[in-house]
Amino acid sequence: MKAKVYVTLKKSIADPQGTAIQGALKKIGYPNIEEVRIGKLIELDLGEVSQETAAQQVKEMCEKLLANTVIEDYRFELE
Amino acid sequence: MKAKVYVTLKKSIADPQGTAIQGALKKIGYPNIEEVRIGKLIELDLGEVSQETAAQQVKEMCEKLLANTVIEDYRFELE
Amino acid sequence: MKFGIIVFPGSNCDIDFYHAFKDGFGEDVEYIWHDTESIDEFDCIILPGGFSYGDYLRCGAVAGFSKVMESVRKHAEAGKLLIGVCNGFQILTEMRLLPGALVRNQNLKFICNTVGIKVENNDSPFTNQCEKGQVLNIPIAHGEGNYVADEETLKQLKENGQILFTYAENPNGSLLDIAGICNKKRNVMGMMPHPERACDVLLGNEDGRFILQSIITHLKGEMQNE
Amino acid sequence: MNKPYEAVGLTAEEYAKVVEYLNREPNELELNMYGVMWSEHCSYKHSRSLFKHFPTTGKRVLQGPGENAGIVDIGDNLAIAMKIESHNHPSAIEPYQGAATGVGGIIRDIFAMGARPIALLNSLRFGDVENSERVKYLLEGVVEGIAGYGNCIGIPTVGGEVNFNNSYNGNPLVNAMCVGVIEHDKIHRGNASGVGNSIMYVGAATGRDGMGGASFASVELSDESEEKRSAVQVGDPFMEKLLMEACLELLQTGSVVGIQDLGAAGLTSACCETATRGEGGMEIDVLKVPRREKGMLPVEVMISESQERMLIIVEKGREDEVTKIVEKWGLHSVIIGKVTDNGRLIVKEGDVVVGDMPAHSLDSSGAPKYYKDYEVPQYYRDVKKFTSSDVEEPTDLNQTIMELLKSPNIASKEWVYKQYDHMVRTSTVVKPGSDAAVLKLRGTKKGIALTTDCNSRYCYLDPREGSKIAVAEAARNIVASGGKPIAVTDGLNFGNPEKPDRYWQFRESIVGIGEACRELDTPVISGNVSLYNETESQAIHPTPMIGMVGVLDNVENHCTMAFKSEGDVIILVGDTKDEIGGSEYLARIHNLEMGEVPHLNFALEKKVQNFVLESIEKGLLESAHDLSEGGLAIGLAESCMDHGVGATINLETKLRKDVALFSESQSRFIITVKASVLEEIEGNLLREKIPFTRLGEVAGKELKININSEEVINLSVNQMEDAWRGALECLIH
Ligand SMILES: Nc1ncnc2c1ncn2[C@@H]1O[C@H](COP(=O)(O)OP(=O)(O)O)[C@@H](O)[C@H]1O
Ligand SMILES: [Mg+2]
Repeated sequence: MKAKVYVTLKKSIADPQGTAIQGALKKIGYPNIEEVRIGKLIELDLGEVSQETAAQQVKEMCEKLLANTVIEDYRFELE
Repeated sequence: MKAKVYVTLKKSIADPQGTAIQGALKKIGYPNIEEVRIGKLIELDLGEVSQETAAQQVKEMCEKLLANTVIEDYRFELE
Repeated sequence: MKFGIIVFPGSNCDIDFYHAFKDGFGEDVEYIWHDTESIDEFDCIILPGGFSYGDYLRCGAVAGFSKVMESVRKHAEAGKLLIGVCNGFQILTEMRLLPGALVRNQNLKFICNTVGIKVENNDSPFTNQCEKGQVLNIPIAHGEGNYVADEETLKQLKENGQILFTYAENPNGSLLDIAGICNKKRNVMGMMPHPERACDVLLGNEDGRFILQSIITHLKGEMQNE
Repeated sequence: MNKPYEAVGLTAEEYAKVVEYLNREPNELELNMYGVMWSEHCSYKHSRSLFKHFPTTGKRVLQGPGENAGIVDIGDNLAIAMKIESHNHPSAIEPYQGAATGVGGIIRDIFAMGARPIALLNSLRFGDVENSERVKYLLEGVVEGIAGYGNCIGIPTVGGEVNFNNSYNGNPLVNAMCVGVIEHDKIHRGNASGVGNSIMYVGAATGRDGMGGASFASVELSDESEEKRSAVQVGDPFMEKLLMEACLELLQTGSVVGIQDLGAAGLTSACCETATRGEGGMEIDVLKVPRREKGMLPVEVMISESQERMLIIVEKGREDEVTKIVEKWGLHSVIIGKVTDNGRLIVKEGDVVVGDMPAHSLDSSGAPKYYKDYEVPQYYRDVKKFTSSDVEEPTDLNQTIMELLKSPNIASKEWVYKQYDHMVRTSTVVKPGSDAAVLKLRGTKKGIALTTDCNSRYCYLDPREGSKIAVAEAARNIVASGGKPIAVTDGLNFGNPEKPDRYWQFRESIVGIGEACRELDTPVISGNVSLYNETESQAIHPTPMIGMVGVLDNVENHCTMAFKSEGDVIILVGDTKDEIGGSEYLARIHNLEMGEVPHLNFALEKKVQNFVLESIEKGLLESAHDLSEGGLAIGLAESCMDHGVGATINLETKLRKDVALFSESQSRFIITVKASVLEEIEGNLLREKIPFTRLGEVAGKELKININSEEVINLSVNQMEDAWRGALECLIH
């Protein structure tokens, strides 16, 4: 079972990385860009586990380690 | 138009961050994890542009700035 | 002989290089602001360390788009000397003026320390005052200095003698222990360690002088040949 | 309950005072502004009355407390600006960003004075790192945050301290210090004066982040704190670098009347403080303030603590000069208001006045001021019931030393400072790892020495004596490096001042610092107070961190702690007494936090410091190291390990062996000299009537210590070094 976890900064939290990249994109010729936010994509190979176990494990891992829930949100997909 | 860009390290390139997280996950009780790879998720708000322009712009941005194609692959979705 | 140091808004080793050349060797050196157009008067261009544009996405990724960098590319294509140290090395790989890429240190930490680097090839404008095999103690200070490249590139680097410096003890996971390389034409050099930090007796280390002296010697020789 | 003033952290009496100032009930915006400004963090309402104990003037002091940073003269038209600041509560919630923004804030304080920041230090306290995963997480995050910010902006982090004690389990301390250099005639202040001058805003856009951070710093931490997550601010070091360069360039133009960073309480504090200092008033329009988020209310704009913003008061008509420089650095500036002469802070939203207050009433000059009751806590008497005979002497003292070297408090902090770029700007002459850092000042022969110090165990056992020792120890570190101590910035970290025992600790500590600074002629030129550092179960040990600067007239004369060459003679300057109370030895080996703290005698302290400093200046010493945690044995081991050389020591003493080795008696240094100058040195010591002992010499690859002709210690330097250098990293991984 594989999982893709998407970790993004909470909306209320400033994202200087995103802002800086927006600035850079504007400079190289994309003035239309209105917002850029940077997040993480974490790909996990969970080995041989059931869909159910996987879902539960990934949720736990996100809460404990993969996302910093003080400032980040997460969601994930299993496949 | 919004875009989600996923930038991942090429398979041939070592991913120390992924390895470290795998180690940490094992330590906190997930010995089954076989692999972890860390990538970037870049969310762009492109403003009012056509699907076509958007697709072309995002591809260009990836090639020029968002990914380093020497070591990274990218893909994106528009919505 | 004139040295030019490119200053991006987030450069912070620009002054270190400036003083290394000026106070340490009495050379003629100037800062070049990143939106400058012409750099014809300079014999050697330095891309200093720092965080050129914040380095948020990837180190050195944005700097290549600065106005001055078109001229810098031409300068290099004309065979003149171009040196990137630390962030400068990252910029050179991002601009494809040097092969490979620099990724996060293996231990995922920023490392500031003085390390031994071995001179692998002393037949270059940057190492001619060193002995082959000589170990120089040079400071490093980087979070992303882990050199990677594909097999083919590594093979080429080796075959062409483009590997100038390797770490005596690999601090960051670099493939083949690579600390510094040059291009095939031997006029563009990138290295993660900071020779400009080791040019002052008061700071307790002058090993960097071997590298700066090499560059100066090379340029002097070129000028005599002209 | 649920009174509107309670929601912003004010009491009924304080609210009444607001009504008195306004002659009416405040509206919500005004109430919130008073709430943040009258928090402990901004108003120092519990601490101000105690500051009179500090000496704050002196012939070198160009700017004492009250501005963004203090400034001391070092001669040749040069001066040093410095300040320390806490970011404890933010770091407890989100260690990386909490620490990073702490660094960002203190840097702004320095360049707001017109000084170029040249060095950073950090003073850190954590709980039980050996057993708590949370503590490890905090430590890693904090160190990375400090590194992430300081490295990016290109200011070397040259020193600091890290200490561990269970009292910090729920409440870590993160204090950051910044030091800048400035020419006398370039000093700027946070003044808004000159009617009609423009108020300009430069830097990052304002978002909803850090709402009420100042009042958040002024309550005890509880589970509820997790809910105040919007208080998390995110640092942008690149933006700060741009802001710093732009401001420093701006200040050269002469168009700037005043400048102030937007720190705690954001625009509110910047406006009312500059207006009060300028003895005028100010009118600003919140609609002009650049925003990151849509739909922000005036109150949100006024109290937001978004990072990397500055307020600049510009001479009328010269705004374009400012705009041009700011744009060169890729930033934007906007005019958000103007200076008036009616003494009022008027907040408008477009044409509508939404707030109107006497500017000074918000500021600390108008805020309430409390003299709290204090009471000597029972523990203070109990802990003194200890003599060294209460503990047994260890049978294997080699093992004891090894154990101490691995103690997180004594172990090398290399794992920490290797993550900090401590060499950028190529001015770091003595790098982290010795007693104090030494920096050269380019273009002069001068150098400065920098350190932070505080033994909080002493400060717990005896807040007054412990605080004196903190100052004396800082000075000793400066002296050991060859610097003459000249000024102090203090970071006062304590528990809830509304509890009489905590207030007693706080008061005692301030009195102690005051006395020591007077004795050692190191005035307090700036500082920071962080109270309410406690959780439901526990207050932190009182932790008054002392940041100190010293000056070297010729930086080539600096000194380090490392033993240099075989045959150098080792001398102990000062006297070892039966003083293991409060020692690291007692805590680590016998698991006791008890006893009288070592006695500090200022007359001796000054004599010893003068002697060491003069000897270094004359070039007589090969090395110098002050003795602190772990006493003589650890001091010797530390001096051996740096260059990997050994020492052979012969000690004659009436003390018990463990006491002789690990006592933490004050006013002691170990120095090494060439045999050729031994006579001169010993002659000077005798003449000055300073107690000293010739201990032995630098030799071999082992540390050998004989006490009364019996060999009690024989350890290979390599073995010690492995244990000491690797211990911290080992703990974390
Ligand atoms: N957090 C830190 N940041 C930078 N340097 C540090 C830090 N903690 C300790 N150091 C450095 O490690 C060395 C030893 O520190 P410490 O044991 O506190 O010294 P001392 O006992 O002499 O005050 C000093 O050079 C100090 O600056
Ligand atoms: Mg010391």
